[in-house]
Amino acid sequence: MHDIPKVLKIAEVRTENPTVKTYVFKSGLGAKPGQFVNVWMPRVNEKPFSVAYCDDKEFWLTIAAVGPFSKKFHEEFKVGGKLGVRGPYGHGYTVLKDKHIALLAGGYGAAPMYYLAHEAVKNGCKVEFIVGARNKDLLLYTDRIEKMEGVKLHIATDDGSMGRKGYNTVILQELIAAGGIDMVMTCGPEIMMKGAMDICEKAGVPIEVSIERYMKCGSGVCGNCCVDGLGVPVCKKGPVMSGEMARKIDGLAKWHRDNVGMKVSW
Amino acid sequence: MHDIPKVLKIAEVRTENPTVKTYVFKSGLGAKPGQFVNVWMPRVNEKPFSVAYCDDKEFWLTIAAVGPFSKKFHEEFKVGGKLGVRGPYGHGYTVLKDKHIALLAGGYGAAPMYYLAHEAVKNGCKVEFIVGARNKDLLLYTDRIEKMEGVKLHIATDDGSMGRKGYNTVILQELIAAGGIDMVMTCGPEIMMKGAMDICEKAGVPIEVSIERYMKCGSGVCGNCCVDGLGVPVCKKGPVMSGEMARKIDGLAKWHRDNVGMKVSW
Amino acid sequence: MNKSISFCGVSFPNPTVLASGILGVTGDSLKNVARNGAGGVTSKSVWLTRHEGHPGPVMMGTEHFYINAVGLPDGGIEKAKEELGKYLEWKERVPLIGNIVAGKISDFENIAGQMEQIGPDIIEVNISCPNVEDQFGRPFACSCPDAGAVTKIVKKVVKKIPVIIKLSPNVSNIGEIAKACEANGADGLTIANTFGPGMIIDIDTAEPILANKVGGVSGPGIRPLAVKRVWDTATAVKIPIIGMGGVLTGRDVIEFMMAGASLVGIGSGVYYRGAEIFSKVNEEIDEWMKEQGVKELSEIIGKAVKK
Amino acid sequence: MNKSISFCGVSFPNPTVLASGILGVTGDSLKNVARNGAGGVTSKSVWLTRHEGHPGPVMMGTEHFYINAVGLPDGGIEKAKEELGKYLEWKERVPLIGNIVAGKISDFENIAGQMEQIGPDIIEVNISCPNVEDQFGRPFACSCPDAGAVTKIVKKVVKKIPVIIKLSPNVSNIGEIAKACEANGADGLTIANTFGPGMIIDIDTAEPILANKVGGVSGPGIRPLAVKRVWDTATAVKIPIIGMGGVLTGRDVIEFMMAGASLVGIGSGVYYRGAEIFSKVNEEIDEWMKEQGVKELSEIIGKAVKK
Ligand SMILES: Cc1cc2nc3c(=O)[nH]c(=O)nc-3n(C[C@H](O)[C@H](O)[C@H](O)COP(=O)(O)OP(=O)(O)OC[C@H]3O[C@@H](n4cnc5c(N)ncnc54)[C@H](O)[C@@H]3O)c2cc1C
Ligand SMILES: Cc1cc2nc3c(=O)[nH]c(=O)nc-3n(C[C@H](O)[C@H](O)[C@H](O)COP(=O)(O)OP(=O)(O)OC[C@H]3O[C@@H](n4cnc5c(N)ncnc54)[C@H](O)[C@@H]3O)c2cc1C
Ligand SMILES: Cc1cc2nc3c(=O)[nH]c(=O)nc-3n(C[C@H](O)[C@H](O)[C@H](O)COP(=O)(O)O)c2cc1C
Ligand SMILES: Cc1cc2nc3c(=O)[nH]c(=O)nc-3n(C[C@H](O)[C@H](O)[C@H](O)COP(=O)(O)O)c2cc1C
Ligand code: FES
Ligand code: FES
Repeated sequence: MHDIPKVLKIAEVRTENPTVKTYVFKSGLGAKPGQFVNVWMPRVNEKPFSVAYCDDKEFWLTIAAVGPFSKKFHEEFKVGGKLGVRGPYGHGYTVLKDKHIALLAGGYGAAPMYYLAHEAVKNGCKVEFIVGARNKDLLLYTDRIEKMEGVKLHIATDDGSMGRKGYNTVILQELIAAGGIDMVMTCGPEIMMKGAMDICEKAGVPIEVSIERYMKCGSGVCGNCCVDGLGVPVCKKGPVMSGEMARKIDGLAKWHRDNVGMKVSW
Repeated sequence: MHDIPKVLKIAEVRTENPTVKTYVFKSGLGAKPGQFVNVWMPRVNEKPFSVAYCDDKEFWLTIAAVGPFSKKFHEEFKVGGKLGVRGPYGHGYTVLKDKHIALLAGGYGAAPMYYLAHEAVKNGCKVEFIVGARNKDLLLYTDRIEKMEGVKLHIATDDGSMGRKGYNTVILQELIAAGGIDMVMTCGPEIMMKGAMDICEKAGVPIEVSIERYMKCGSGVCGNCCVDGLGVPVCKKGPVMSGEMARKIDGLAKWHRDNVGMKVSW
Repeated sequence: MNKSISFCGVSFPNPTVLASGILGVTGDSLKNVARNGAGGVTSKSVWLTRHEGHPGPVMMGTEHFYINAVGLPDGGIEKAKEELGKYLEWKERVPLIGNIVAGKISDFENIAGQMEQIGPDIIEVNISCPNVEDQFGRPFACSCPDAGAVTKIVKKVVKKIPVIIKLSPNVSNIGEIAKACEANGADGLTIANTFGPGMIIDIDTAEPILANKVGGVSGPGIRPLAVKRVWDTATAVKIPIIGMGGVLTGRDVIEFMMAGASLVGIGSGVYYRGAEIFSKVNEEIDEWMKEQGVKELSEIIGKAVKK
Repeated sequence: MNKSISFCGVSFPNPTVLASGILGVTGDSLKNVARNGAGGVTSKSVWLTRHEGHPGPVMMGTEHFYINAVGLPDGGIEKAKEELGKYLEWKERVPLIGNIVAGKISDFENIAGQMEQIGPDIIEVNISCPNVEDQFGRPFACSCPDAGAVTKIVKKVVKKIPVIIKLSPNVSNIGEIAKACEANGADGLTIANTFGPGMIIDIDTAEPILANKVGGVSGPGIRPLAVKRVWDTATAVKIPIIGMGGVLTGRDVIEFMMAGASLVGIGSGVYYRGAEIFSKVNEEIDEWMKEQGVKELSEIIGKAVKK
């Protein structure tokens, strides 16, 4: 019971694409794939980010510059920069043993999926890694994934500038149809994850999704991240949950809630 | 870290002699011989008492009626009476294995010594148990000690109404002189324990004594039980300590301190 | 064994109540807490219009205390209508306490009236948040005239349901403040809001950790302070009390009740034991009642005070 | 690396100070604490004449808080002469703070004069004990005129050594009280005494556990409240501060210093980590200084406040 931020120094900054950077911290965290941390920029704000990789000695955060906090983060934090981290929080993905799994990633979702792939392969799994983006320049982590043994990379872009043209869920559907996929894990835009849930339900394949909501405490207290229908805080009962559970969320892939709890469309 | 009193019911009251009673509680305590508890009489006061016996299912306190608290205790507490107990506190006696030991008890000191004898015998020790009192009626625990296997009871009374006439330290001296005593443990009036320390020092036999001072917190905070010379609180660094350590106490067997820290002669 | 408590004429199945500001952001989140065994639930403080909270970090805990400066974020009364309305339609519901807040004394009239229309079982008036002092000055709960004035204005508009006032523990005269509320018609009191404010500093950056620098302190470390506030209030007024501050166990609930509380709020306890704390605490109360042969839990209210 | 701190012109080898009322009943008990690594020691509050404390229980702890109502037992100034005198003769001693207390403002003149003659390095005036209210009413530290008057009277007699005033955290205007002391000549302030009072109730007997019913609360649960009191004082006055309240670790000491304390008291910490807490905390400070490259500990005083 202790979640005061621990101040850490940034050991390395990697530019992933024009709007996404990965920050490396030389410190153990003990996070499972799918868990997240709260990142504190002193005098600015605190926001949740998924763990993109983690072992005994280091962990990574992959941050997309989308608004005031994340843009300021990109601007201000260089190597040696000090920031606070607390967590890890929430439930992670199930790491199966010796199975054939498909990972479906959209946007910065590729980062936690990379960590999951890493752990799954260590556990003897065969991994189909499906990444999607609007175009080639926005693809994330594909270089790293390509090099992984036991992992097959599948790419889809909306404009066809790399890999298959169209939604990455189409690739998922084909892989499942081909047979042999034991389980699907996905992280990315809710509408994509909802599509994957529908595919998996029809095919009778289990799926785990990561449900993001506006978070403050990260520990099931403030209630800001409670999803409708279930009523539970996803910082604690999620973010990763089964497709079955996610299906009980009212407004899934339709609305979320802002910092004061007002409904906002996705 | 928790020393809020636990409220217990008195399961049995045994009259030991006209001024001493033993109270039995049906509850484990996990105390070692020589440790003590703070006993709370709601709306009255709280005072320290040694554990006279203790196992998984019960423990005993043997209480001499000497002043306001202890007299009220004798008057008010019958079977079923509720009082608070916190502890055990302090260091207990060393429980040796397969040795020949002598226990020297004066006054209510016979009670914790009884518990020590019990544990020592379980550990294969041979026990010489020397009890002293002003007269036969004030002897304590002798019936119980007599029945213990592996324990030899020696009695001394000031008036010779039972056992040897004179101080019980004389018996200790003879036993040590006869040879074979590995260690001595004592509990009782400080002057008696001081006598035993002198005997043991000369004979080169190790000894443990129990140093009682006016106690309040029982946990090394209030400072009321700090002994002169050493400066340490005996509720924590004692009450049981080696003769060597006790020898460094200024005023040993000469003075103690009252509830406001003023020196008082023994 | 009966754990139900009648408070201001409203029947609660057990004495545990979700404290305001914890989990209760939406109708469904309130249902979730009720499903976990709470005897009653309190909404997050509702403003008339949208109110932004503070930037983060807004709250955190250690094993000893919880500290927060959320800054009372809320979507306003229209959102409350939808969310609390949804909760009130639910058949299995337990009593709902609608908590309201305002920056000016006169603003309480409007928000109170609108909250009454939503139809909670009780209205709780928050005049004691220590985390919006920069914006609104010392809480009304720190002055007898202010506390009395807010009570009066709310009681003027709210006619059909009981009104309770949530006081601040950060005063030296909580009994006097309580009397001022009672004299102006309060039906009950909530004792109390968070302590302080307090502050935690990160020593590696030399920065206060909460974005608001200071925050209200709750959790197990302040429980003896809160129990004493309830005792002081219970000896000052006759109206019933919801006690809270650092409750983690069934024994803690009973302690507050013996100090004079009829119901007992749980807030930070959710951090320490999850939303499941309500069912756990109720089991612990059951055990104690069985062990001590207590048949009617309501009989222990104020038992230590009356002696 | 240098941990020494100059406070009111007195040099302390490190910033940790034994708080008043813990262990320091006799000269030898003060030596024992100094041997354990304290940078300074404070005597238990000394009265002019013998003063009985409350019956027991007088204090106890849980993992989250410590509560006490010892009732300031003391043998009086004659005993202090002997005991503190014995400590002062000791060659290896660290600075001694002689803490004094009185029931009436005018009584402080006599006790202060006699304490000065004993010759401690600093006199600390306790006007903030929450555990003798039944006997003496609200502590002087709760009113600006009273706090100022005590300061003035003590400063009138004590000419050779610094005088610091120990304030109560149980006020809403600690900055104002601090200013009243400063204006009347106080050389420093101790922030602060225990919180509350608070109360713990045994639910099996329905009895408050402390014989005095209520007691001052200290220990780790109230640390954020104490840090804020130090911060508020540091922003109100220029005289130096001994901060205290819930310190258990070296990091806690640094937190208080960054909030504005020059020295940091440890009281209940002795319950949690033994008298050895002083050496342990000092090792932890050393580690942090090494890690962060801090050479001169005094440089961090008020670092978070000044930003
Ligand atoms: C469990 C979880 C894991 C996340 N992992 C990552 C990650 O690995 N990489 C990454 O780039 N982003 C991640 N995010 C999203 C990240 O928190 C937001 O992008 C960031 O907070 C945006 O803040 P801003 O001020 O830059 O943008 P804003 O303009 O304030 O917001 C942009 C978007 O981010 C959302 N957002 C803002 N604040 C929060 C908040 N406190 N909690 C949740 N969502 C918020 C908004 O609703 C909006 O959709 C994650 C979010 C959650 C809940
Ligand atoms: C570690 C320890 C173990 C003890 N074990 C036993 C025991 O097993 N049986 C037993 O009968 N007594 C025991 N005592 C002594 C017992 O605590 C006192 O006899 C009792 O407190 C007397 O209180 P009173 O009000 O009846 O008498 P009072 O008239 O108040 O005092 C009588 C004597 O008891 C001493 N005393 C009073 N209060 C305390 C106190 N708080 N702490 C220490 N001494 C005190 C006085 O100094 C005086 O010498 C023990 C004391 C200590 C310190
Ligand atoms: C995170 C958090 C948010 C809170 N928000 C509110 C609020 O909106 N309105 C209110 O009246 N009290 C609020 N409080 C105070 C609690 O309702 C409660 O009075 C206090 O925390 C003491 O109880 P506890 O120790 O059980 O948490 C909040 C407390 C916390 C910890
Ligand atoms: C058992 C105990 C006795 C105390 N006695 C005194 C006292 O005699 N005089 C005084 O000024 N403060 C006294 N205090 C207050 C402490 O000196 C200190 O201000 C307070 O406990 C906060 O610090 P802590 O959390 O480190 O204990 C006492 C505190 C405790 C716990
Ligand atoms: S972020 Fe606070 S409950 Fe989930
Ligand atoms: S009884 Fe308090 S220090 Fe020993």
